[in-house]
Amino acid sequence: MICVIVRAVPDLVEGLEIEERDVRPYRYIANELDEYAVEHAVSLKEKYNERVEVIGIASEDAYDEIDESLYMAIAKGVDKAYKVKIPKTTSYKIADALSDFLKKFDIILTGTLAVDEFYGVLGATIADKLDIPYVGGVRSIEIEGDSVIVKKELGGGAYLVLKVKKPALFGILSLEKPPRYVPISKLRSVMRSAEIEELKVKVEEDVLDVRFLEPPKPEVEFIDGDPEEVAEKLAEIIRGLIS
Amino acid sequence: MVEVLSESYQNKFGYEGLTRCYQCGNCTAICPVSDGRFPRRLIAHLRWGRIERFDEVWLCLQCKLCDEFCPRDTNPSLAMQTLKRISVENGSVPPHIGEFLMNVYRRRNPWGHSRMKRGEWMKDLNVPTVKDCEFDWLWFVGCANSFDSRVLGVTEKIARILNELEISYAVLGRDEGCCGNDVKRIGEDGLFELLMEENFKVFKRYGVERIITHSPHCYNTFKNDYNIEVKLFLELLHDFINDGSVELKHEFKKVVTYHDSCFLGRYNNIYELPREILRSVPGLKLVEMRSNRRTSICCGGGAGNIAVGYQGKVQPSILRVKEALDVNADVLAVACPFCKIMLEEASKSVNCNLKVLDVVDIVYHSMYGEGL
Amino acid sequence: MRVGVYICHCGFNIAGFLDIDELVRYAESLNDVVIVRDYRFMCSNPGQELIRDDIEKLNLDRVVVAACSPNLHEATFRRVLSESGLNPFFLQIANIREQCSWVHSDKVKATEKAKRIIRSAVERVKHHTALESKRVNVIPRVLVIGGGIAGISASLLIAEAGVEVYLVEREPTIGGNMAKFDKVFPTLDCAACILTPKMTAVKENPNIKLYTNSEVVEVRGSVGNFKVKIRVKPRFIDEDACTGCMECVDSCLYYPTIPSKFDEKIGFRKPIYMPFPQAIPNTPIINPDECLYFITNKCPMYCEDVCEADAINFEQEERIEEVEVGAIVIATGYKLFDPSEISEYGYGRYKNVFTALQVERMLNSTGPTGGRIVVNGREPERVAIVHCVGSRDERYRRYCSRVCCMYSLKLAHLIKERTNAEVYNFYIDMRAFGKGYEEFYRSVLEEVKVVRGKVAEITDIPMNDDERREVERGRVIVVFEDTLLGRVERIPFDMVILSPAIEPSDGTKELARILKVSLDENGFFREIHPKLAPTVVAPGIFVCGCAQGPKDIQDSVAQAESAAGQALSMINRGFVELEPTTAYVDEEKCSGCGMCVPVCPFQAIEVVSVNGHVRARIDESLCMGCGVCAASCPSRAIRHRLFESETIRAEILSLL
Amino acid sequence: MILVYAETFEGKISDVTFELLRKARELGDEIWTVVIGNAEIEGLGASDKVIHVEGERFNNPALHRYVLRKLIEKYKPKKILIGNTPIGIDLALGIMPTLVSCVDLDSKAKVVSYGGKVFVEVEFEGIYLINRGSFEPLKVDGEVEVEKVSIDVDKEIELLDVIKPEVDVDITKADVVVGVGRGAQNIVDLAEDLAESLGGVVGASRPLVDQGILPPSRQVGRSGRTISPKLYLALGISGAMEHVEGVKAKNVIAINKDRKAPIFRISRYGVVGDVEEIVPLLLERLR
Repeated sequence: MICVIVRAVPDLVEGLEIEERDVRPYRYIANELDEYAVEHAVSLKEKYNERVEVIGIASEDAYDEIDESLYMAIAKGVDKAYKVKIPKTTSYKIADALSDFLKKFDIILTGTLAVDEFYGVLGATIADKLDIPYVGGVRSIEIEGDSVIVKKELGGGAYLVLKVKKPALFGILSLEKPPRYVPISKLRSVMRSAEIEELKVKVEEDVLDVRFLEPPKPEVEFIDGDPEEVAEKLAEIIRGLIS
Repeated sequence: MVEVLSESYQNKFGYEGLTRCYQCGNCTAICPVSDGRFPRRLIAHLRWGRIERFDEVWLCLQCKLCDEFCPRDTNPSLAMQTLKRISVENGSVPPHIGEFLMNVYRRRNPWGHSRMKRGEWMKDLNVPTVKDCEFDWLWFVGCANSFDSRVLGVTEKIARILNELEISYAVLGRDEGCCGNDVKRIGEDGLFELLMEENFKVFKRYGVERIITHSPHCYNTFKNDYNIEVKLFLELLHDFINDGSVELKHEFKKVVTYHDSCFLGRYNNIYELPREILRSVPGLKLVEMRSNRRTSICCGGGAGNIAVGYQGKVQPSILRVKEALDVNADVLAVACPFCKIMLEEASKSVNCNLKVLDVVDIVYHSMYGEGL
Repeated sequence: MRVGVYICHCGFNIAGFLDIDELVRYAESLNDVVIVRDYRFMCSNPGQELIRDDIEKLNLDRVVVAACSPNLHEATFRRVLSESGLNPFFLQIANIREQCSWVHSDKVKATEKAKRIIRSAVERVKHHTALESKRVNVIPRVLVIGGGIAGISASLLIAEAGVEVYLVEREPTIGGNMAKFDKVFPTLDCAACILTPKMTAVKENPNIKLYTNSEVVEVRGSVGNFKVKIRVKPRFIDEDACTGCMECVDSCLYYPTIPSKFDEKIGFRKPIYMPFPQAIPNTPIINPDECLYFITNKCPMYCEDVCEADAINFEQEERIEEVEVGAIVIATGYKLFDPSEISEYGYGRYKNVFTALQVERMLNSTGPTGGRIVVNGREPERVAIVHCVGSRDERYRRYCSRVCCMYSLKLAHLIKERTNAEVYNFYIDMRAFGKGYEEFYRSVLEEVKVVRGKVAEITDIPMNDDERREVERGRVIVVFEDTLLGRVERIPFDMVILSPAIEPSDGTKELARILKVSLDENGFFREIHPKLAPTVVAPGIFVCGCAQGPKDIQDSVAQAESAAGQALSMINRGFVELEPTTAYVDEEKCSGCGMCVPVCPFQAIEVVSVNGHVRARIDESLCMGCGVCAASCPSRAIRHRLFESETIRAEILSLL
Repeated sequence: MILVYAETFEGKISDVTFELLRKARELGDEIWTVVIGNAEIEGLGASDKVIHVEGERFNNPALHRYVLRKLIEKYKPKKILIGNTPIGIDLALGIMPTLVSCVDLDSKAKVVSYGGKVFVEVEFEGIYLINRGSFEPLKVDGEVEVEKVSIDVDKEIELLDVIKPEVDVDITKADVVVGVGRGAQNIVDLAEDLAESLGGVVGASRPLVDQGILPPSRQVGRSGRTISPKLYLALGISGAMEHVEGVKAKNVIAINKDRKAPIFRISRYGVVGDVEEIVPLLLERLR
């Protein structure tokens, strides 16, 4: 049985308001890598006839907005969707709270990282909590008996091929082919008929002492002079940047 | 792999032209992006209910040129739309189309820009919004005109002209959605309905009864799918030029050729309006390209291809630019933001001095002697 | 009243769908019905015998046959009644086939409908009164309109039977389009060699009165008795005096710069001209719109000077001749669809795009090029022949023009014969259906390239620069998909020949109006029955050749002779029987208002004085029973036999 | 004590390790560098001690997190510095807090988050996953004490294969990309030379690909590839949105005739001038 963890994260396209102690998103959206994980899970279902469940994690503000993504997952073929409301907290507390629920799955997938995640890595943390193997940066998954064969990206076009004994948790980084498209009519009919079960789990609050800042805006620095001079300066800069 | 369509599929999608097709190949021969047998063979397959290569259908730009040449009223473009609908229903759309659809679904524009930023273009322009005034006309700006840097200039000029003419209008700003024209051409009817419902809700909320728009894409769907009163900005401009409210004072001494947008031309039979406007610009010499009016070729931006550019081997935009060069035009005039985006890009690719301008750019120049 | 109802199974056509037993039971329950019978084929002899027996034994005085459309067997059953001593008009046909069993999908509902149809027929027939048919004598002369191969064939056959023929031709010569051809398929006979003897025979036959340069302008009357007005336009040369020496044409100072219609505008002529050397009548003609004498009045008139026969007569005027005939044969032929309508084919824009007829003229030894194929002064190296130009095309002409495949192949063969060109034929479907056609097609396949695919575009603009070099100097590029290979190609040609659709000749609509006959959806004359009466348009009016629809020469001739035969048959019998179902005037009620006069399409009504009162009078020999007058009469004074108000009322009430 | 994780690939220590050592040195504490698996221990002179966990089995980077966990339990370091790389990311642990996308750590750690839209300052002690390029590398040759440690890991993760990058140019993985646009279409050869001298590859804007000057695999942008090199040298590219969206380079240097060209908006350095003039001169100097 496979479980996918989908987190609601700030929709970065729509922008954020940065306050010193808080970041206020205008909208939430499912973490893109988590959606990739759904895609992998559905492929596994199609290929190996595995049951797939998905659990959505969302804060109070995003609690309704996560629904769409869960319905989308159902429309893609996921068998069952749950969701959990979480307070302001960290990956560690979430992992504590969910480990009980996740025990029964033998493959757990989630995005390698979430866009707003900087304190802890949820997948890795849960794996450690459950004491099962963890591999992040995964691009492809195959099931072979009681093991799973994954391809892990190393960057630069290099990959590791790993054989991992189930149960295990994988952080997904990419897809081999683009995600399937869910026709909106199908999505809407799923929204009318399917149900999302609310999971009653107590997640502890955990507030970090952090300051949020605007990133510095790089200003372009024009290099002036005659071509010879420009070339000279440029060469120097380039050497500096690539060394 | 042959996919067999059940009869119910064919019935469900209600495409009736098939039995008329006698496989003459006119559609294929005239299609600027055909690979040699598209779309004729697909129609033959569709007729049998067995499709060999479904993905071929995404070559189609829904430009309707084949319909114009079809001797049997088969409407191949409608057949392609039907096949696309089947593909969408099966969830098998090519990545670039999937991206387009998801962008429209999530962000209500083809490029996935922030919905919040839809009104950003009007920052310093004194454009009234539906929330702060009474208005006769809703100016539906459209996605391209709201977001794409290559046509934002046109949007600004339209705003200035509307203001100067004291038209009672307003825009929706952040509340504006996507009209869904190209979503419909792709065959994503579910999404189209969603957009239409949403737009109607917004129109109702602000008491919108009549729409002006510059984009032929919006114009087409409002007119033919929404059945709401809609006027092209160019129609307005044409009227004002005729009654003297708009004075075209400044000469534009250029050889101009006009590129017909599919959605103005073949979809709505508007061929002469932009030409008449251009002819009224002093100094301007209008010449016609080899394919013009009903036989005009597409810019390659229709049916969802505007988001990432046309993915076929043949770029119709480049063919079009070459046609314009063949008649020694200085300026390729367009009346559609999509055409402008695609053709400007193509003129860069061909590496020529052909300037791609919107009719609005030219009129604005002739009114104020600036803006080019 | 004693009504017999006869329900026909028509094999499975009716019985396979309607519940016959139910219908029988129902009919039996109707008032005044004394007998109901059903039978497999009521129109067969045993079926007819059933009715005859019953009339005799059961003393029936009204009969209802529930079967097919009255168009098919009303006459049959009327004869049955009349043979049994009953007035034939005591019959009513209940159409439960075309109007019921063939057109519905719900058997139960259809049976219910059939019941109503039968009931209304029964109610109606009870109101029928006895009517007597009238006879009209047939004038033993025939009008043939159109002097092409069809008109010529019809005229000759009739004239040879000793019957007088008026042959009216709009052009200055007879011969029609066939006279323009070089050779004909599939035999490759020389067209002139087989046509001109017939043309001469027309000229020489004393029974044929030939009107060329003339038009039919009015036709009154009806079958057996038509009064026809013919406008004879002046030729300005006396046909009887002229010897056909052509001195006048040679002497005319005008240069031959006027595009010749006969040469399809690729040849040129003077204002005085003979369309072609073997023209009949063999007399030149002067076009007053072009002749200097008429335009400026300052012409030295060399033509008059050189004419030894003194045939030139500038004083000739248009005249109207009236003739009376018993039958009319329409043979007005066809013209070619104008391919310049299809702008993407560039006809009229490109000098090397021609129509098939233009090429016929080029190939003809009497044509403008003396039989040589030349384009821009050179023999073409590559020639395209495009089939189906405008034919089978929803945008232009929907129908198949039937002869294009064959004449296109013929042209391909002739071009191969005369030049070294490479010839391509572009077709959609190759239709070689006639006797000897397939063999001809096969032989042509050996010499030309045949491509399946409709030409999409003909252009002189090359796709890219490489092509531009190749096609320079006056070539045009044909764009098409070879649908058998699934490949789009662009081939440059020196000459493109379009094979345009055949369409009704100019003035067909006007003639139909004059004759009060109808045209089909494509503008050709509509025959009474496409299978069983293909040459009959209306009583006494026959059609043949391409006026009825596109066809080749052999079919045109066959049809012409069929039309001639029909006309002769009528004349031979000497009379026609008229339907008594005409309109008549109740003089008591008529106010003489005259409303009915203009509405009658047959000019059968006039207002006359009867005993000092103004009254409408209907000439029943002219009345075709259309009923328009009855409907228009404000005082309901005009009534219609068999369609009396009471009859119709009874029929309608029984349906409600 | 600060633990620095030395990332290795095929027995060689990766560059990012030396960047971490620079920072570790600055922090002034004792530095232990951990090398796991068979590797050539080289250039680690900046550390006080090298812990080398040997074993054929540990050539599998996927097991390193379990080794590291045991080392933490054993040595209890205050800080652990790890490169934020595809291998490093797996080393985030449940037993010790991890800070991801860290770019600096002094009194407070600085983190780039929210897709680069927000900087976060946090007081932190634990595992730092530090972005590449945050610090100058510090590679010191010389003797260093190596302590071999043997550790047992019970997790069953088996390395089946290592797939090496294909020879074909992959612009998404290159550290340096020289982008050519319409303004540079006549000097594509020079751009190739320039890229070669910088150890990079040539990418292109859409018009050049459309013209067939370069294959589609080289296209940068929305309809092409997204690249994230250290340096993107944009030659004659105006910077249409289509293109710019595919550029996630850390540093962009643009050469363009038009001072208003949008490419300068994402550039760190800009040159207003003719590429055909400047590129040959630049190439001379870089060779």
